[in-house]
Amino acid sequence: MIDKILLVSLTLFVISIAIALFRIIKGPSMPDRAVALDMIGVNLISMIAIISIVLKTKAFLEAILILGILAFISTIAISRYIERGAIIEHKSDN
Amino acid sequence: MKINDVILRTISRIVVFIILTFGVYLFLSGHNTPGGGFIGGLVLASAIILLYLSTDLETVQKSLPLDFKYVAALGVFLATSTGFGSIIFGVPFMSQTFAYFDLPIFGVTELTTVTIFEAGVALTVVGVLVTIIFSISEDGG
Amino acid sequence: MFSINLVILIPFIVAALLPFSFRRFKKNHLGWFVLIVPTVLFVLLARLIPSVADGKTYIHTYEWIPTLDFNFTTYLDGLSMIFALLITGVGSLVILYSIFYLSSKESLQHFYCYLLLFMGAMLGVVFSDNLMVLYVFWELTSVSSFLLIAFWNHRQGSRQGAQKAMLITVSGGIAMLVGFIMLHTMTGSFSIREIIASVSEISDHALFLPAMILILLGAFTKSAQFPFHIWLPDAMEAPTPVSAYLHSATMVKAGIYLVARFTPVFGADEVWFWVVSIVGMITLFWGSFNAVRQTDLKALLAFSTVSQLGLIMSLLGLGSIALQFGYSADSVLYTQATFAALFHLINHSTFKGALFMVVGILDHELGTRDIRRLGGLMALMPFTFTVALIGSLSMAGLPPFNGFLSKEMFFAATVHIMEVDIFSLTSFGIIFPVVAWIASVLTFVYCMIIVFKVFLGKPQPEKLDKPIHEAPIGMLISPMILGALVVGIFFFPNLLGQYILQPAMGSIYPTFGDSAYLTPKISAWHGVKPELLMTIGVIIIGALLYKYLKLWKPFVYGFFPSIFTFNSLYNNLLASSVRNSNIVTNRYMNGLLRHYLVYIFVFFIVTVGSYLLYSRAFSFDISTNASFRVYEVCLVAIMAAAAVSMLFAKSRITATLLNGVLGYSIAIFFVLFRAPDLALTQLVVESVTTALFLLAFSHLPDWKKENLQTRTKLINGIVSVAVGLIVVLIGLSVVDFNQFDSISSYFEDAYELAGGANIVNAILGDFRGFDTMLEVVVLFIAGLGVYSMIKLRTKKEDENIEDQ
Amino acid sequence: METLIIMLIGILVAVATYLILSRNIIRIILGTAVFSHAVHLLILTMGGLKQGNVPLLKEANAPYTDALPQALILTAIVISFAVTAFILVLAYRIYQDIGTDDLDELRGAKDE
Amino acid sequence: MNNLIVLPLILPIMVGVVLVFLRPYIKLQRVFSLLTLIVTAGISLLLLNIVRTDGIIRLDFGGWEPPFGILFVADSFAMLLVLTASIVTAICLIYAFSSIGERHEKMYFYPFVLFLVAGVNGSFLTGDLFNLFVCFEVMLLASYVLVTLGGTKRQLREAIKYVVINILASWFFLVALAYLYGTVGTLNMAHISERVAEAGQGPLLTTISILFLIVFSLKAGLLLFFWLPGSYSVPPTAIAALFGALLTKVGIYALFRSFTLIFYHDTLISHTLIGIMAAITLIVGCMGAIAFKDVRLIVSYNVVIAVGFILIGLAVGTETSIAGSIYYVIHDMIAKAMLFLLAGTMIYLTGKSKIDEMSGLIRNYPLFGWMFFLVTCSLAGIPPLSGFVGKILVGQGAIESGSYILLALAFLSSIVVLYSLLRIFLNTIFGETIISLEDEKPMKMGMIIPIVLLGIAMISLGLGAEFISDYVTDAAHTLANPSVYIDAVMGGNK
Amino acid sequence: MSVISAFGIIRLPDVYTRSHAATKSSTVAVLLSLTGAFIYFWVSENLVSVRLILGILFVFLTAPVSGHLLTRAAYRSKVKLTENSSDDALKEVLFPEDK
Repeated sequence: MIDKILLVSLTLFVISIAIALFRIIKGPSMPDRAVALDMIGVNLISMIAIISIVLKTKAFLEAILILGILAFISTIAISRYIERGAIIEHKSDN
Repeated sequence: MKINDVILRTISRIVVFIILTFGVYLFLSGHNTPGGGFIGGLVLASAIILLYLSTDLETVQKSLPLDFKYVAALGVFLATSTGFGSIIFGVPFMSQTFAYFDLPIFGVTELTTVTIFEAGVALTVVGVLVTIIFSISEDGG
Repeated sequence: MFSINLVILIPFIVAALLPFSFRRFKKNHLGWFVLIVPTVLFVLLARLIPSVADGKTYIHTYEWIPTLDFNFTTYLDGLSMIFALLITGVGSLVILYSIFYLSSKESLQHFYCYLLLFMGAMLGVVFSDNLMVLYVFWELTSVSSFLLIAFWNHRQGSRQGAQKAMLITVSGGIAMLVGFIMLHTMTGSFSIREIIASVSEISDHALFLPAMILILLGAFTKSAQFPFHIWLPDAMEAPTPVSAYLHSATMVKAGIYLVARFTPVFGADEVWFWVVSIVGMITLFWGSFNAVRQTDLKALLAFSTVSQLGLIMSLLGLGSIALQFGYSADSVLYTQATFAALFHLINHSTFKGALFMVVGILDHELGTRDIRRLGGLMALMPFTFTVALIGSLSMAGLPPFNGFLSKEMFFAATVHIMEVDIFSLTSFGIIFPVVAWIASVLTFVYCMIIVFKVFLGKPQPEKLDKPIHEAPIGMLISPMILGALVVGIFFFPNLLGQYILQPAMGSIYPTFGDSAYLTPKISAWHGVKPELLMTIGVIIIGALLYKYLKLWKPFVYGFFPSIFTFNSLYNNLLASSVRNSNIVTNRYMNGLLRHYLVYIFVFFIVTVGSYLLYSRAFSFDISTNASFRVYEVCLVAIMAAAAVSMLFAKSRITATLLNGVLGYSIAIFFVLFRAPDLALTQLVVESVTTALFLLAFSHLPDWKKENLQTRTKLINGIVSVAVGLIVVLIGLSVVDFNQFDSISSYFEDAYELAGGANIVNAILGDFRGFDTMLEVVVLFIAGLGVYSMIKLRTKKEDENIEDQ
Repeated sequence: METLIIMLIGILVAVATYLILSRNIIRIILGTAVFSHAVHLLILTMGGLKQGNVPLLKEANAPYTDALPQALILTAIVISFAVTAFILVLAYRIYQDIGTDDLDELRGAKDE
Repeated sequence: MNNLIVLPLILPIMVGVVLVFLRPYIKLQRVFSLLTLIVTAGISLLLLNIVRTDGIIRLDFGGWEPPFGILFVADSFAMLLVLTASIVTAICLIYAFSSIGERHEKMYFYPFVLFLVAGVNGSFLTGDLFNLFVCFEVMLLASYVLVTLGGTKRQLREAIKYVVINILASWFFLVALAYLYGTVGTLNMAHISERVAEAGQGPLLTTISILFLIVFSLKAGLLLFFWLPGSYSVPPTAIAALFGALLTKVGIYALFRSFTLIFYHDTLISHTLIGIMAAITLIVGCMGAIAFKDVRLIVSYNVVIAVGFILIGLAVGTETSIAGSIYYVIHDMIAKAMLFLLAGTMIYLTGKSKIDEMSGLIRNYPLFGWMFFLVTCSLAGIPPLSGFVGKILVGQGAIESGSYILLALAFLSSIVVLYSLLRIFLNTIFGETIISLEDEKPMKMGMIIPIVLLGIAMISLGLGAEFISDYVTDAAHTLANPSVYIDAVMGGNK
Repeated sequence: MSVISAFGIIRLPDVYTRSHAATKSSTVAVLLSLTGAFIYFWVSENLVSVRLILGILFVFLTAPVSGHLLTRAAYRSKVKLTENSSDDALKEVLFPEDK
């Protein structure tokens, strides 16, 4: 039972990633894509969580945390880029 | 055009410390669970990058007055010299040793020369990553 | 004990000292100092003549590279003695001559250094028993002659001539080297003596013929045989002492030496006989034919040298037929051709040396060598004229000069050869005396040109830049000595025959027993025989032809416009190869990275793909695969979609993000495939890479739409699909190939071995820690490299020189 | 599963090849990046998929999956990262100094 | 076990890292880097002699026995190359002292050179296929940096091509490696060889071997040399000389190693292919060498020719021809370094790079001119200079095995080499001088000394071929009999 | 517990149509599934995973921030790129800017 549910949920996550991917490809605007990427990252976190349940291992818990961190950092980076063109800036620019 | 980054900065301050802790944890636990010097280094580096992102170049430079090239060089030096050490002891190059110690607080702890090696790796990764990013952004200014 | 090796080395040693010590001598004394070397050597060698004449040989070996059987073995026998005497003897005279010829303003230390180098190399060639050492010296003669010819290297002509000589002789040398190596493969030895001893075993070998041809190529190029003779006239750009030395007595004779030396090895073969004699004959004719048309005296002499060398060569070829018959009373008759060759060799050195020196005197004193500007010098330069007359008449084959003797023997040999009934000589043999006779007629004509046009007739001082006057006595000494020899040999030929030629014959025909039988008595008069009639014919027809030169010369030579000469062939070959190479190379090395990559991919597709199909290496079995789930298929589909859509991404950010998606999805696969460390690393690295891309983007332009032609797109598409396909095919086959277990089960004891529970990390940190260490180094280099690439910029002024 | 992944690798390689054959530097760099992804997957696949547990001795029981390819990939990832970083900066410098990101304009002066 | 083996790799790396800290002290950097290379050369000489007396030695890193750990294997072939590489690099460094300029020196020029050497030495020594990849990368990254160091437009332009092609080659390397691991499940070269022998080199393994052939050919410049002429002609002279001497040799080494140790069973396909590739390389290289007037390009194409020549020794595949190739590799490293230094100096002295724009240098710089003549003769294989022994042995091997076409091409190529270099020599060194006394740049001692040193090395290598012939014979023997190597690696711990 | 997580996930696809909402809902999904995993390990292996708690905390902390940043970025970039076809939700953001 649980296995089935996990499987279904995994599939659903994959589908949502696919939709997000469609958004990235299609656009139409840059923020759309960024949002979609962010979403993919977040979906991946869930997927890893579920997979580690499936595989019955704790080995991937670090990955979850890292993915969380990175999703955050890359989202910031991308938004910075969209916003300002450069992702790290000098004080003097301001 | 000044962009108000208060939210970001506030949250970064907390997050950076989480990341740093996590990085150190990854680095230390690498021998038995996923992690290790390389990933640890990467995570540490990303913490620093987050600092750069949330503030600006000069601020970080002020708070972290390090030349990261030297950090990287130090890392490489550490990594190679653990190998080199074994030459002095007359065992094959890169021989690693390990021993278990029963330390009061941590329980049975393993101390290995690999840790030094991994520390070297981590330092290099941090140093190189920051150097690269720093050079590009500094130049682009 | 006296060692021949030393004889070879002395010139080299002195040559090496010269550049350092020349300042100690007052400039003009340098030549005197150098003169000691060949003279001493000559005397040393001459002292050995009697013992060599008794059939004694001297062998000395110094080890050079014994592992490879390259040993510095010298071998002094009759044959090498002749050449060594010529080299040192003529060498002394030439140096003596050059002391007066070259002004002390020239860089004499260089000149003498090259000359000694050359002399040493020549001695090395004739004394070496080891083929490789012989080759060493052989190439050294090419190099040193290159330097000598290019001595006046500020002249365009000198450089061209030197280049031509070097290219042709070195090419020949390389061919010869291959021949030597083949000989070594056949016999297992580099020693000429040993090869000669084992000749019976190799004559059926498949390599025998190629080796012979290749060695002959070497000999022919060096001896300026047709069609390789073209370098010799151009080499006349050298200072005259050099021409006198190189082109009368030494360098060009190296080829002759080689042919003579190898006659015992190859001589019994039909091909050898035909090739050597026919090439010699053609050269003989072609050289004399061209000599007549020359107006530059030196060029005339050059072609005459070519012609005379052809003569000697063909004689050697004719003489080799004796080996067909083995030793018998009949065959001795044929060895006379060889004898004549050796005899003429010496004679040629004497009279040609003299003639070159005479031309040098003219050039030096009058400033020109153009026949059309000279004339009537007889009265004004009596000594020069005498020497020239002796030389020319000897060359023309008139008594009482030594040329007459050898020319007679030459005619005799060609007549004898007609009577041999092997090699279908009965039907073709007639060509030898005919060609020989025609060539001799032409030889007679150009000899007359030298004598009459230059020295007789009206003086033409108005065409000269300098007043006509006799040369200083020092300059005349050498040619006069040679002239005296020309006459002397005519009167006492048998002295030469007995002491010098006879032992040499013994070396050429080692199987023929006592060499005394091989040595005929040379006499000026031996009754009215065909050869005498031929000589008389030569004189009569030659005289007639000379008289009516103006009538037939333009007519005959008009048939041969210079376009069709080998010379222009050579020039065109070089020029067109340069041009075509340029076109071809520029065509494919066009600086377009895409093209290079296409070449590489296509090569990959062609080799790997075709082999894959040809060998049926492809095998495929799905049953061994691990199972898969629906969501995994979906993931694969997502990745594929992401990848493909990267191709059509409108903006770089989209593409980069898609790349990020790819990276993240791969991380998921790593998770699925139970690789936690990988997943972690992949995630972080992917993010950092994406960040880097974004960082760099802020400094890069947004990308333009690629305006590729459909054809380009098509090619790209086909190439990429093919590459992908091949990777898939091999991959599937590899998965199906399940023969071995991986070594990694060993690492499962990681905790005991390395104290780590994380196998991957134990491998990284310990089992394969070395990789990790280097990987860190790689990373470090990249970081440092990025830093210095950004920081270090060229200043504008540096750019100018580099970037033109 | 292996077959599936190898197909995927094939697609990735084809895409990478196509990208590398472009004129734009960024596309080329992306191409190399995609290529590196494909290679990493390939190494993993060649080591065998899903044939054991996570290679962590304390957390799982034998049999373990082949750990060696994982270690190799880790090294390869780092190297590919280093290389990508370097070439990106190179592209950036080229644009700064020569002012183009189009390789057709980087042919170089022909000799003669 | 002998920890000395690792020193040729680790010493340059460690010193290189230390030099990063010594950035402002250029003098110190010079001394250190030169000293390192001299020490490395000394160590390799020592090792070479140990190998001769004791046979192949190996060092298992961390004490992990093969095939599990990584190991360095020192056989004569590897040590000879390491020795030559160290010496040549040291000499190029001396040249760099006076030519490279302070700005480069401050930008970590010396560390990069040391890393390059480390990568090269590592590639020669390693006995592990993946480690070979890593060593390649160390070398390549250092070379990427060195190509771009200075950042002139031409450098950047050619660097991108160089880098992209080499990255591609690296990924192909990994692809091939993955396949090989998938089939034989091991990475140690000797172990791979054992397993390949066990399985019989079937079609699949041969396919993989062709993949390796392509990969190493890309590095060696065998047929797929498109990156070579451009990238060799742009960097500063000392760097170009290093490249000319070292980079392709690593690929050549890898080709030799892999096709004599691992894939030696089915020689029909692979060696024929190598032969064809070598032949085409020779032809194309020859055309390139005479096609251009730019000295740097002529010289670069000469590298291509040499690669073709050396690989003919492998294609022929007899012990003699391999010995010849080894001689020739050593000779080529020295001669190419010298040639590049000469070409660079020529450009430095005249400020021009086309041969018809220069003339008469011998009047201004006689020693320089003679050195050029020396290298011309040596490369054309004129005895008794260094090129000659190798040439003869390769020819001998080709004759023994009846590969006459290769033989002909190999020997014809040396005529083209001679022609291409004579063209330079006659046009630039000989002839009327174009530099007046006032304009004459003084020849720096630091430039001419390394050239002369290389010249001396070249002469002594030719005359004293006997001194290395033991080593070369031993190296060729090991290559021709893979079991020697395998036994040394797999047969217990020494 | 897995039902809860599944519930969170099923919600996702149909919520996607509005781009900004995506962040919020997916965050919820993540939190739910992480909690699910946490509970799973707690129940099955009796292990309180610090890392998972940390992860939950982290996502909880950062998701709003990143959402905020993205929205603002969208806002700002829209200001710069005026003529861009976009859907309704974005048009609201497009009012005249002070610049």
